[in-house]
Amino acid sequence: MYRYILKRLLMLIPVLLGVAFLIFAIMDVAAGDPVYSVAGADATPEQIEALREKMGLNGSLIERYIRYIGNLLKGDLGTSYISKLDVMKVYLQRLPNTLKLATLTMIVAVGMAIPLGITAAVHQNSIRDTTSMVLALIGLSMPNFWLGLLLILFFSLKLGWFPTGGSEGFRSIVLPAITVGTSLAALLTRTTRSSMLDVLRQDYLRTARAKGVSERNVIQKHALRNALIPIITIFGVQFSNVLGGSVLAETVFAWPGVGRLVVDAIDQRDIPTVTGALVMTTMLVTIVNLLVDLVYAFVDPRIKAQYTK
Amino acid sequence: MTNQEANDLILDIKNLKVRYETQDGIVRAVNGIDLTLRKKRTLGLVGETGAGKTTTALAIMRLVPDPPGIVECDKLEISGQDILSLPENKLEHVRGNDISMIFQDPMTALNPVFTVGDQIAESLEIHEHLSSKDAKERAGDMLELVGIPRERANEYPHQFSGGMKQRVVIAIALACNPQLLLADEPTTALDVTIQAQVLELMNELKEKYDTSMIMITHDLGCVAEVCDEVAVMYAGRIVEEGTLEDVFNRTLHPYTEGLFNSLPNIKDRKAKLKPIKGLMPDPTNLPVGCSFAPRCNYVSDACLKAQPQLRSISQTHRVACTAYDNPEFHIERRIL
Amino acid sequence: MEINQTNRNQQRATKLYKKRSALEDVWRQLRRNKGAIIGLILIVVIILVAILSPILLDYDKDVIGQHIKQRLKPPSADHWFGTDELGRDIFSRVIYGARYSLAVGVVAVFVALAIGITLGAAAGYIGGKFENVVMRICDIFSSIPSVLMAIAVVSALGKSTFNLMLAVGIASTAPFIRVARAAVLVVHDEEYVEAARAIGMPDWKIIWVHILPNCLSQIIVQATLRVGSAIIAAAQLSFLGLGVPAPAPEWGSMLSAGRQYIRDYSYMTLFPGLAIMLTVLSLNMLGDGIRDALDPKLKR
Amino acid sequence: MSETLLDVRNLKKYFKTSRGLLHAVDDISFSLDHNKTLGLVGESGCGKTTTGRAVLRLIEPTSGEILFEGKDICKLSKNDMRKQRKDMQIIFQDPFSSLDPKKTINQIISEPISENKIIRDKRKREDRVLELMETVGLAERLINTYPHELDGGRRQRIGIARALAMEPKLIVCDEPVSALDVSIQAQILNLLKELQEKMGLTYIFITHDLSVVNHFSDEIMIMYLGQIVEKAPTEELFTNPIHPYTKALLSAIPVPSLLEKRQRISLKGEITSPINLPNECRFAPRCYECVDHCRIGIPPLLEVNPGHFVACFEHV
Repeated sequence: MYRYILKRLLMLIPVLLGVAFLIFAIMDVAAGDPVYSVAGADATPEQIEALREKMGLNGSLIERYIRYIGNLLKGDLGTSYISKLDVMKVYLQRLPNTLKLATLTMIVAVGMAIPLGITAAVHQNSIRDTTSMVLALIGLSMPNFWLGLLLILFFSLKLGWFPTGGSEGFRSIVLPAITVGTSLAALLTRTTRSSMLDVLRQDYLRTARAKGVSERNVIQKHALRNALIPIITIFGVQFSNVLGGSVLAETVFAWPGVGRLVVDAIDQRDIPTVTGALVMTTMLVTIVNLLVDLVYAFVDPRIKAQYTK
Repeated sequence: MTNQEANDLILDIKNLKVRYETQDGIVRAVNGIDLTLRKKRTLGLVGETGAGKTTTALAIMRLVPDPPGIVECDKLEISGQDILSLPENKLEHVRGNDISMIFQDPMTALNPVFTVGDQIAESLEIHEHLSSKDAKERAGDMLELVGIPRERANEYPHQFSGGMKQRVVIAIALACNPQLLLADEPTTALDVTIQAQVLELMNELKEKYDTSMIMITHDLGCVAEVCDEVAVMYAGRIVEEGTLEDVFNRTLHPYTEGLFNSLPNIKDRKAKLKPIKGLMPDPTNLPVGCSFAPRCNYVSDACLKAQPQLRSISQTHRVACTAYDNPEFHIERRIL
Repeated sequence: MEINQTNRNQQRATKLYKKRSALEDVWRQLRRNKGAIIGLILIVVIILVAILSPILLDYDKDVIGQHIKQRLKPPSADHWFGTDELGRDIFSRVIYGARYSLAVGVVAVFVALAIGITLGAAAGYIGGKFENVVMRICDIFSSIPSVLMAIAVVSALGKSTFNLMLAVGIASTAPFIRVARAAVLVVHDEEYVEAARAIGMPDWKIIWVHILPNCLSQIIVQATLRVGSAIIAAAQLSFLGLGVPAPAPEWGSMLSAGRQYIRDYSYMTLFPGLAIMLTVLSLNMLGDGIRDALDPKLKR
Repeated sequence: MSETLLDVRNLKKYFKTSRGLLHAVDDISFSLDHNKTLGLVGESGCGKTTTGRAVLRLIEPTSGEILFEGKDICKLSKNDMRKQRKDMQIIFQDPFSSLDPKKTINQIISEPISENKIIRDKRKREDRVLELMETVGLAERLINTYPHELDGGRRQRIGIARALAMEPKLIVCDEPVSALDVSIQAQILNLLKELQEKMGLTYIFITHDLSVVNHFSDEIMIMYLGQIVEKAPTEELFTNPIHPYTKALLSAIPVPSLLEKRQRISLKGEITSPINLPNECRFAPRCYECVDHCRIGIPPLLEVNPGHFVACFEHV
């Protein structure tokens, strides 16, 4: 097992390098040549060259990329064009807010979706099933930022229960979390239901019933553990989507997280900040994906056996 | 029937009917069958795909999925205990304890995420209220009984071959020493030599535990080896039943004859096979008369009009065929 | 039987016995599904509206023409959805906006589909190193959150409707690669593919004649559902100010504008959002319906 | 007429797996005359299916020669091989997965004809399809139905018609009846037999069911873990089996009759893994007659009676 984890960690390296290169290349196109805008209109060619060197913009794309990775390994993401602050510092300052939002969202979404999905599957075609499926469909079809606006409209402006934005206290996180979590909960409910329906058809449940296992245990013990396997596999992708969704929620609710950082930086064409934030976030996603894969291996002995061989 | 015989009665079914109400119509899987089975006896339930064999077994376990399955029955008793009127929680005490079932496909019959030891121990915990440690111990005993070293109790199903899995399934079924064992094509999915091993094992254990058994199969060879009595099913009805000798040596029903004639004769390799013509009837649209009439070589007008009832030919031998209205009638098959 | 024999010369057997196509089967299943039918009707109406809107409305006058005197009027008989901060009729703008959302959604998915199926099907059929490389690239793309990916692409290429389509398309390519590869892998092992090889059919033709038609249904379902998420993604970018440039009536940018007036003129945020939701909802209902109709396992 | 149609020499097929080399087919040689049937018998995992596929080059053999009418088909270019295929066809086990669900019966049966440009005219092609359908006993009205609308027996008939469409000389039948019900099984077996007589076909009949192969084949080849353990004319094999594995297989056949109670030889254990095999008789771990010298190497296939070959140290 340890060898497998080590192997997976090693396999992570080319993916991370690829991700970093992709983002770096895209942002390089986006940047154009920022030296002119920083140097001002009346700079001499010599001044511009000196500035280019100082900003680390000399050399080919590959050279700059290698330099960037070298700095990254030292924990240096460069300096913001606008605020002149250390990008890594700013990122780490914003990250806890985003993680707080993402974690709460995922916990609530999973806590709601799995019981709902199971009930819907067990009572297939009942009123409960239809209701949860219609709700899930609506949740899935609603753009999250619009949902955020509606939530502000009702719960902040009309009812005054929650603040319209900011990050003070628990009450300010509730609406952003619902905004990000609704589509996730909807998707998870649907996945749980279809996975459970699939498991409910399996022969081994018939074996369990023939053994005299009570219906409750057939569902909770025998079926659930098998149904969870495909749900875990989509978890990694969903974490990525939650981080994506929080970009919008953070904009709507002025939540000072990584998403806001990126959007503001793009507005200001602050390339080092955008590149740094994207690279770091993607690395986070990749590592979470690895963790999910490992959990997956522990839940499903068949996968575990493949790995330990 | 004497009192002694009545006490010996393990299974008593009267007029069992099962239908599945689906989008595409009502599938009439079982259409009024009676079955009785005495202690220590083994009944072979023979028929082809769609004859209603598995549904019959599921109905005995009260495991026909509802919806879409609807079960109607006049009487369903296991050792004199009425199973029909039992509520679900009482049924759980019967399943795995008084009646057990072995399923056709060992590849899918075991839960992939639990160890085989846990899966055997589970029924012991439920029915004999053993602690999990004692149950584990007994599960190990059961594994040894079916010829698997007890050390393998901590392994998962995917680590076992097909034959080994079927042994595990048998261990689960026999763990609580049931009075009646329903075996649904237990060897069909296995290789010939493994098939022989498993049949042998089942015969051995049946003797040892005085278990009565219903062996569901399409393989007449298997029946010859394991069963005392035989019931031949076609389109949800029993068309012929009797002792093993009755059905094999004094065959009465044209369908049974057709089954025998379809098999290659190992003694005479040049003999031409005489298959039954045509196909099984559509279970959503069964003919009014005898379901076998369209494929039967002896068909007459009377066969198309009414459903033939089972009639006794001897004390043990019964057949459902209108042709026997004529006392002269006999089928071609003769056993030397 | 005799009739058939005599008719042989006048009527070909293939004509004589009508074929019941697989499409008819799907349609029969679909018709039973209420949700799918509602979705289908809704999406047809929305598509018709999108096509007809330039005929019904004068773009310069009704859609982007400013009428400052009429600004910020709540819904009424004259302006069903009210007017915005520049006095433009929100109803007309929402109607016209369907063009943008549908176009972006469809084109983006088409981009993703074209790249995804080619790469995915090739990876599944060829296997080996090629498959490995494609799947690793796929890993790289899917570890970047798709909203961030689209943001990066738009900021690199500049704000325009076309770049928006491209950005959303690129960001949703990876799932198509996976779906196409998985579908091909399943079909690849089927015996009828082997049978086709046994009669001497070349590989490219096997993919075209046997493998793709059998994966098609799954791909259609994916595409339908993905158009919905592409529409949402496009609206998100526009909301962030990275999508279709003003003054075009894109639903996302209308919401972005309405946001500043949310306290007093909430109808401005209500209707464009409702339009997005209805469009996506109808696509999802249709996609679900097609999936259920194609998947015999879910049949009761 | 007894000229050799197929001559297989030292055929090997190894698969690379993560745990080592899998010896699916390990150095087998046999030949087959025109209009004869060779039964290929063994348990799952013995390599019989791989042999069938390799003979048709649907799987590329690792090494060996496959002489079809004296020509080594392994040496043919991809293009020439495609042309060669019309002489050698296959019927599959699973009548469900072997037919493309999106194609009508007409399309399925006419595909080999149009693909190999045998009949170019569409009308004539359709007549040929109808003719083939009649040959295999499919009603004309089914011409535009899809496979899923039909039962297993009829589907298997379509598979047979497809194989016959190019008038092949050799057909590999890979367990063609094991997925079917007994009464339908007999229908298909009779059909295959009739076709052989009528069209002079040569069959390789792959099965696990000895009673079927007894009825059907002229010669039987028993395989175990990728190798031939015994090969003999059918009569000879059934009356005078020599290899312990053959004896066990024969005794394990369930016979639907009460007239004879046979002594059953029961084998211990199960087929061992075909990966990283030790250099000993492959059957030794399960053999009830195994002695020390069975472990010294792989026994060669030797002729004990005319036409009767056995690979066993003890009995040769």
